[in-house]
Amino acid sequence: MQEAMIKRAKELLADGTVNRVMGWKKGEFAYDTTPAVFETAEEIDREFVYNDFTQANQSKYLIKESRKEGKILALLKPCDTYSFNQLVKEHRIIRENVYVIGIPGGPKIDIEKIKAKGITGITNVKNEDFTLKIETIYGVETMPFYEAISVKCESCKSKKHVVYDELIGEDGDVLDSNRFDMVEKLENMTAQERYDFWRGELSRCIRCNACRNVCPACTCENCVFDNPKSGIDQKAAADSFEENMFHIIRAFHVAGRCTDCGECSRVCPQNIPLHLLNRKFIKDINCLYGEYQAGADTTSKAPLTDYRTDDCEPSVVHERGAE
Amino acid sequence: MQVNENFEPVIVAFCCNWCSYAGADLSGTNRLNYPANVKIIRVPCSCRVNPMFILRAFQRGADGVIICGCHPGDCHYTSGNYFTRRRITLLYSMLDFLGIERNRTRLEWVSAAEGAKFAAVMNQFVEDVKKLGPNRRLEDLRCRKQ
Amino acid sequence: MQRIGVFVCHCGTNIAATVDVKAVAEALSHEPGVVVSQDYQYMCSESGQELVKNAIKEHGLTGVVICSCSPRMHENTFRKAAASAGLNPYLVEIANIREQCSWIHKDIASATDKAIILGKAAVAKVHLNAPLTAGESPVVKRALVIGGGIAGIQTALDIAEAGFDVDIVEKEPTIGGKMAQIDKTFPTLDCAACILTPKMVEASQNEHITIHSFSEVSDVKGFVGNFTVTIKKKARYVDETKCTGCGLCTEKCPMKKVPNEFNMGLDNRTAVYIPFAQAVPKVATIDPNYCMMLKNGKCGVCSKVCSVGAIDYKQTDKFIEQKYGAIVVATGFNPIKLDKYDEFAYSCCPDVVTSLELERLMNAAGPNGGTLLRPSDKTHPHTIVFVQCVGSRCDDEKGKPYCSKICCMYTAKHAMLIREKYPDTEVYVFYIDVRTPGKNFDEFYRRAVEQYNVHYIKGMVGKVTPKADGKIDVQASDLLANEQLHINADMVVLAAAIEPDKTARPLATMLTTQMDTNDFFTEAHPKLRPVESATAGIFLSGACQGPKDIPETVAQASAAAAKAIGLLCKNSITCNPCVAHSDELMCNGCSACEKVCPYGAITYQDKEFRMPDRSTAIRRVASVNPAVCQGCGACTVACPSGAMDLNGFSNSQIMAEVDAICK
Amino acid sequence: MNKNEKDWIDITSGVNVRKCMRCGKCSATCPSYDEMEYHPHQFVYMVEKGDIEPLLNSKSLYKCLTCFACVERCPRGVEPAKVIEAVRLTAVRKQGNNHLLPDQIPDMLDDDLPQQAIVTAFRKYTK
Repeated sequence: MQEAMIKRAKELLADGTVNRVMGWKKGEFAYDTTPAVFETAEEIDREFVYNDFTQANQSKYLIKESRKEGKILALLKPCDTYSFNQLVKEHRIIRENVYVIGIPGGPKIDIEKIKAKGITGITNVKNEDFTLKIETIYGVETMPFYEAISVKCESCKSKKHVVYDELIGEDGDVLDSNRFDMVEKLENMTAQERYDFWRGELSRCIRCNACRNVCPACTCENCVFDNPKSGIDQKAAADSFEENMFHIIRAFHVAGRCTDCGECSRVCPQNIPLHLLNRKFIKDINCLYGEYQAGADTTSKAPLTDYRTDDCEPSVVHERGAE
Repeated sequence: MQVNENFEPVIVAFCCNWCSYAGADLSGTNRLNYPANVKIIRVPCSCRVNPMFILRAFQRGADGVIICGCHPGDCHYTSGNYFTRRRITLLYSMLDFLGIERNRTRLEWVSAAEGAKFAAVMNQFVEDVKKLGPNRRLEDLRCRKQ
Repeated sequence: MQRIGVFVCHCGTNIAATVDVKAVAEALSHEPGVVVSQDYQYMCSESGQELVKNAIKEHGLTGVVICSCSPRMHENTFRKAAASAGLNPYLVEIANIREQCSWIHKDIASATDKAIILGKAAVAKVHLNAPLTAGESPVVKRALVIGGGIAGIQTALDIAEAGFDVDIVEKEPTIGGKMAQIDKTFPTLDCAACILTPKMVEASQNEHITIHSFSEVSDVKGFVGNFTVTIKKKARYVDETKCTGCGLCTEKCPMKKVPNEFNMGLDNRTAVYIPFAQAVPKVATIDPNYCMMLKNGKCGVCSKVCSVGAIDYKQTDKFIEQKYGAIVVATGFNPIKLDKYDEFAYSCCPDVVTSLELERLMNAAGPNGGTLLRPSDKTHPHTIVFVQCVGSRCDDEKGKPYCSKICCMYTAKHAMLIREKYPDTEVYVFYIDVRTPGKNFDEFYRRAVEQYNVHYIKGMVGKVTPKADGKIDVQASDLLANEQLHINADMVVLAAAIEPDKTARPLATMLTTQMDTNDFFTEAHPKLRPVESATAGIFLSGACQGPKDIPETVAQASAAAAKAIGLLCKNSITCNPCVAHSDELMCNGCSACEKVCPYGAITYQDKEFRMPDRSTAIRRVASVNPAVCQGCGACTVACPSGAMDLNGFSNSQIMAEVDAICK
Repeated sequence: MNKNEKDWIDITSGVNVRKCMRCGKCSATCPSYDEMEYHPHQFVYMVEKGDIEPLLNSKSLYKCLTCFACVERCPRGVEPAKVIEAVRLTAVRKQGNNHLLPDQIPDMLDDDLPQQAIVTAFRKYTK
């Protein structure tokens, strides 16, 4: 797959369709991959990588890249195409300046899940018929592939590319995912249990802003939390309120726009399941206002900028589930 | 939980200028009592109420926040309260999801002619919040009153 | 540094009786930035305003807080006072310590505490107030009157008289409304048609008036001075410009069994029809529910007999769009349906009629040519019973809670006319109260009793039972004699409650005006602004605002016209400066604000910006048209970056209020 | 005027007699009107005034068929039949605890007697 991508990328560079390629770059170790922009075929040959660890959503980088001179090639996994579309819809990405190739997606694996098995000194990981051969400085270890699947891929919502100029590999379908199971489980707890759960999670927040910075929906020129004039600016979460405040407002600001790409939870150094907050909004929107998938298209009205005269009253949220 | 008989909650009420604020005025004109805990902030339309304001109120020591607007279909700005309804429904649902007590938040439609309803709503809301006691789950310790 | 003045009003004892105003002034004097804090008997009085003005000049105030009644009462008064003393009027804030404090609380200590907190919130807000300058927006010199009854006609005539163009939109094929159906008017007993039809003709001939009959308002956009209204001209299948109103088609139409709504269904009309002889415009209309040509393409008689070729079976609904500066609502009323009152046997007995039906039965142009006959067997009735308050003054589900106001008088009129014309007929009126507050009204009612010997009986009718012999048994109580009566009547006339026309509710939604629970339009102030709605530029005329008789309706119609003329006279009106504005440096150009704006006030443009790293970037940013924005603030919440804010109700101002209240 | 009795009737009937606007439709519709000394509207009015003694002593109490025509027709939702029933209850209770006893019932039973009548008999009929 990686070879096919490199081949096509070089062709497009050569025929002048694009002047840059957005992809992933090798890091020090095989599991260490970073989104990167390549300008020459040589760079691509040297550093381009696409493997089980290339999880990062590339869409957000295209906001800036699509505003530069010339066209850029973007290689988008199915989940990335939703984010891409959403950003096109919000006039953040200039569609004409991006050549999109849809590429097959995950499931990707998460190095943290391997490390969690107590495996250290990892130098390389190979997937051999859904068994991971983990090369370490101490020798080779193995573990089943499925045990290392990243959280965001575990509940994959779609294998379908919602936007592309061409495809490498096959297009898939929207999946029936189990992504709302955990939200539902929380909804069925008592208020005190929910409160305790979230205190336990959110109290670990160190306000590193990684969730915000990686989020393809958080693309404000100036975030309200960085703006002294907003009245809610804060650099560090000083107490429990600010931990809550930051995550409530952040989730609210992306409500109806979040494509559920799962990047927020992936990058959280404290492993806070932030995607549950976003999924709660998505679930509410789906049940109260009709199924809506942000990024599925570029024309539909977003749920929070739309209404129906017979929408439910807020009391419904107080009447359902556990107190 | 220990119930403090003398607990006087701080209630912030956001009222839209055209219906609910006028409804509040009418309940005053008709001398319909409701507790002094309720302090009203006038906004042009219920859709002006930013979730940030609600959280800010809880942060600074409010024990309950209520938003009042024109009845759906009667908005002075045609559609403002429809947006309010969606936004506030989702926000309240999120607060509930985080385990914040349900009865601390409310949205009510009160027209300019419903002075009696305004007073009744406020009486009920204050009573509900009193039962819950002080806001502890969404407070900012630095702002806690002595 | 801010220099803020606080002025606490006693409002006589309205505030001072439950709020310790001195303590409020004292407490607020210690708030940051407050340099003067005073209390006064009546702050809104000339001398109270003088006090404020002097303080502004003397202390060089940069902000003023008035603790007084609702800003809905006197915000403008104090803004004007501030402006006259050289302070920007938008640097004034009102703390509502009367309607929202002294009037609702009894305990002086807690009311005073609350008043102080409300004052503090206002001080905190005024710290952040910015001087605002109101823009201007032009006024379209044309008015729209919705409804072509006597209210709408009078309003249109008065506006036209002042030299402004005015359009009447009437949903029926002719203007005239309910008054056209009425036979005589109280308390003078002059003929309704004789006084109405000249006005109808005048309206049709006035060069400033355009009548859109058989039309409805389908959409309203815009705001005071600049409404854009879409009018749906329903297909009448007759070319209005060609039809001469000769009536030949109505004579020849073979479909003659259509219930005639003008005569309350008491006789029939043809499928192509002119509602009545004096209709304006006098143009035929084809009823598509009955016309055989339109239903199954077989007939076409009217088209053949029409000498001017006015019949057009292919006509469709047309939509016209027009701009107006002012809109007057005159949608009128209807009697309620009486089906649910089984005790009065209205649905099962043809000789039990409503008062409006009686008008038609007695009218010379009515089904019996003016002779009062029983609808069932066309015989002369010898005993007629009138029942008052049918569906009026009722508890929740049983009917309307209000008094319909006109029934007492028209019943006296009916009783009198019947006794005058048919002295052999006994007339009984069962009443709960006889309400006659109006010039010459009580005299009129007394004449019915004293001169015409109408039997007024205090008590309600309990049951009306049609009997096999065609008579009607009316069982009622006579509360004064304390006995139950049985009257062997020939006819029963029910004074049905009146209710607003059904089209009023959707119209109110389009106009963004408010209605009460009975669907009557709510006036801006029940005493001081009775003909204006709370929405600027929308005025109320006639029974759409509450039950009214003809003279009252005409008076209100002229008053509404005067208000509309006052608006149309202006070349421009001052806009509300409390509008949204976007901070371009923060705007993402995401279009969220544009999507929630009900006025389409937000547009986007690509602008070049110098970025912090000295590069330039072209960014899409929102800008708000202040003349179009009405200041609802929907955009400010839709905007995730906080680039959009609202003058006068900014994020920081509201949060300052929140902080002050929660402190 | 006996204030306690009036309050008692207000409570047991659940009727707000002040809602009456004196239209007399209850009496106009009453099938037992001619049998009564005091008519439905008078019951409402006299209870409102607290003039209850004459009602307690009047046979009119037992002429009300509880047909509820007055309740159905009253435009103000006053429910005169409930007022009459409350006055009747007051009268019954004043008669002391001399109601029928359960063991007296079997002798009186016949097959046509509805169950409800038996139950009602416990509180309505005295020895």
